[in-house]
Amino acid sequence: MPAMTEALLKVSLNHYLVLSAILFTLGMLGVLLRKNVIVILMSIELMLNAVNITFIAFSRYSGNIDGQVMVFFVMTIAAAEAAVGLALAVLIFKRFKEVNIRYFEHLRG
Amino acid sequence: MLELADYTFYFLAALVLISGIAVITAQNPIFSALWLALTMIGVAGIFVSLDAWFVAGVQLIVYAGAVMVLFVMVIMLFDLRHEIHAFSRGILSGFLKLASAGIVLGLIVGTVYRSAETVFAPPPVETDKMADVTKALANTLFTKYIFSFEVIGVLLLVIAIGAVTLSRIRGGTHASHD
Amino acid sequence: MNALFAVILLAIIIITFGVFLLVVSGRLGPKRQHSAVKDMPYESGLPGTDTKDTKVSVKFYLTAILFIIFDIEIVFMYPWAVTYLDSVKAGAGIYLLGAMGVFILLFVIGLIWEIKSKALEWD
Amino acid sequence: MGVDAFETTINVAKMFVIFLMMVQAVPVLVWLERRGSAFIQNRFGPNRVGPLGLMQLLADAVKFLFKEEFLPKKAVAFLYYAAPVIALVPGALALASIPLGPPIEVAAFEMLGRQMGPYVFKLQGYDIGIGIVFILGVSSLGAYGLLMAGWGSASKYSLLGALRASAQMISYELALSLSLVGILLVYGTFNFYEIIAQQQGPLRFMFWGKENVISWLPNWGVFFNPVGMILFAASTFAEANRLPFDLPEAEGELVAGFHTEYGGFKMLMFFIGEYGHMIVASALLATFYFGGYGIPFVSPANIETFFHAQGFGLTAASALTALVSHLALLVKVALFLWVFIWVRWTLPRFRYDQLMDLGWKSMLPWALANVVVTAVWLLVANTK
Repeated sequence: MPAMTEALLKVSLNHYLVLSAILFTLGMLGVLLRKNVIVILMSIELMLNAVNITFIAFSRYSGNIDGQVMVFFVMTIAAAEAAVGLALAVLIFKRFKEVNIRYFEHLRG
Repeated sequence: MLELADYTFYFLAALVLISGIAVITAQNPIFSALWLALTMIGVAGIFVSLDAWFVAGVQLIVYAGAVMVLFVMVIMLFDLRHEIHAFSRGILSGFLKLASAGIVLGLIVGTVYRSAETVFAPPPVETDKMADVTKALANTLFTKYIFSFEVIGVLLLVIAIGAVTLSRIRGGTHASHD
Repeated sequence: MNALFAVILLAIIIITFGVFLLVVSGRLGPKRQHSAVKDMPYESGLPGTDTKDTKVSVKFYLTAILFIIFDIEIVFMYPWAVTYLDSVKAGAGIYLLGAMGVFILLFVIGLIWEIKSKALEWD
Repeated sequence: MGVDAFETTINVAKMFVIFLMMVQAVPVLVWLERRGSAFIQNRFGPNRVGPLGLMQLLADAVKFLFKEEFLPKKAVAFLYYAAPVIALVPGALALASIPLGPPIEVAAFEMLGRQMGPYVFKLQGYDIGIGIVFILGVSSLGAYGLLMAGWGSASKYSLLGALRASAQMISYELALSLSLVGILLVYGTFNFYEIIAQQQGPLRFMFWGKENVISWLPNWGVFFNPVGMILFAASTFAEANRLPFDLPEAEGELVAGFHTEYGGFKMLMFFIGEYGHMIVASALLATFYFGGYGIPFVSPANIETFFHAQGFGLTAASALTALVSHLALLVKVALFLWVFIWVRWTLPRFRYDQLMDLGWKSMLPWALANVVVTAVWLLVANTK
């Protein structure tokens, strides 16, 4: 194996960042393309996870623990968001028997 | 020279990406949820490969164990077996969405490769030092971020009350009468 | 050998073993014979009705939501618990106890509210 | 690569051994359960096949193997078949991270003309610094097996059983993880080895900054955190879906709960997962509250010195120490497993609302009070 390829394959910070970028884009595509509210919520979780990978990777490579604390907080917020989001989705389903995102515009008042 | 840790990373990255793609392409939401659970487990593995053991454990407990179970339960409750309009339609808007996602990806990856030097990992943490990482995490959490920590407590209280209240709402302007 | 690799290896071993058992028991058994009655899901011998009509109490998902919230609060106690004894010995115990005391107070308020609002009532 | 082939081989072999240990323990446990039940109810139980009926389970396994495949109509085949495999995973992964004995030291030796060692082999699958957090995380994945089975088999009983089971599991997981905070406060570490090491010798505790010793009691966690022990034990019954908390498969109401539509080896795999839960719970109970692999008043170092004095070499003495300590753990685990079986015929099943009330309104507040009391007590005890 040429030394060049091997240097590229050796895992470094960049690998984690690129992985996180791809995962984030996947989440973004999910939000844009899907119509089911629950799947959209899941795609948001995907994006948050991608960000968490970045946090942890930077925390590891710079030797600073703050990134891990931040991930802790992000997880908390994500779980809270999922709880409320699913409660809303259940409400939507009770009224319209479907969880399509377009029914969310009726959620006024 | 590639080591075991490198192969482990590639295995986990493949796991995360494949299951991530499956999340957004699965027609049936329950498969989406199960694939997402697998993604979460893979991400926990990625955290471990970065020596963040405790955060990985929390990822398993909170994400894979709690949040995804909630998702799966809700989907089962609804019996969302057959979904006709899984994806939004429209060729132009679909193209635009794909293109914007591609641009975002390209921008991030381009920035990563143009700006960052290739940084290799500092030596990994020994097993018996792992407790120290958790303790350092705790010390940072309870000194530097103590205010955020208490605010999280308030937030969780609000969520607990809010979610229960939301699930109680019935009727309203668009209530179906059946 | 690092622990992460070991965990993945064990998981692969278990899954391989499970799939192997499935395949073997599928091969060894007698040939599958279909009949309308046999393929029906078991419903105590009564004629089966469509599963779409299964009504499931919304309590289940309410329990799951409350579980998420309390679970996170408990997870926050874990790093606190490991570092507490060290801090007590270093003389900072009061501070940590106070920090977690406020958090636990919020936890208790939430729990009392859920009990009072009958969100945990199963009848 | 710098990785020793011999060491790697042993470490990989350890995985297989630990997994096989769990799978092997299940027939023995099933036999114990049936004979024990029969003993408690004053009847015979399986006693025909082999001595004491010990071969009964082998016969059952062979019978299971030759069962006809069955898949209900409308079932989601992938989920239906994946669920029993997933059910195997959490128990085995958790068991492999519990130390089963002190590490074995192997002195340097020569093999095939090459100098090998010295090595230290730990008597566990992998040493994870965060021990208990890993186990909690892995066992919280147990809900997926149930939910997949319940959904995948497209049967009402299965779905209801799975939802009940997972709601019960997550409710009691709160009490379970909260009750462990107390013992973590006392020991201040996640690492199993350190927890076990702190439980050796006679009971030693601090009070007003002064150390007190009670020489006739072992230094076990149960004396520091009795309420936590009771809560932990009770919630493991619910986690393992055992009586009096076996609502998910309440025969009178739900036929067999989430595995109504399963038969043959697939059902046996659910059984293995369930008994794996019990084994892990017993091992954790022993590790946290009853000194783990430690023998009361005797430290592993003492045992090793004793074997040295008998004329054994380093490797042999170390291995014998590990064996003796492992037997101590085994006795404790067997005792707790017997309690699991015993309780089954002592307490009647709860009603579902009683079960949820117990979990949320009694055990959770008690566990919380336990945490607060332990924290305050530690503060008072260590202040001069």
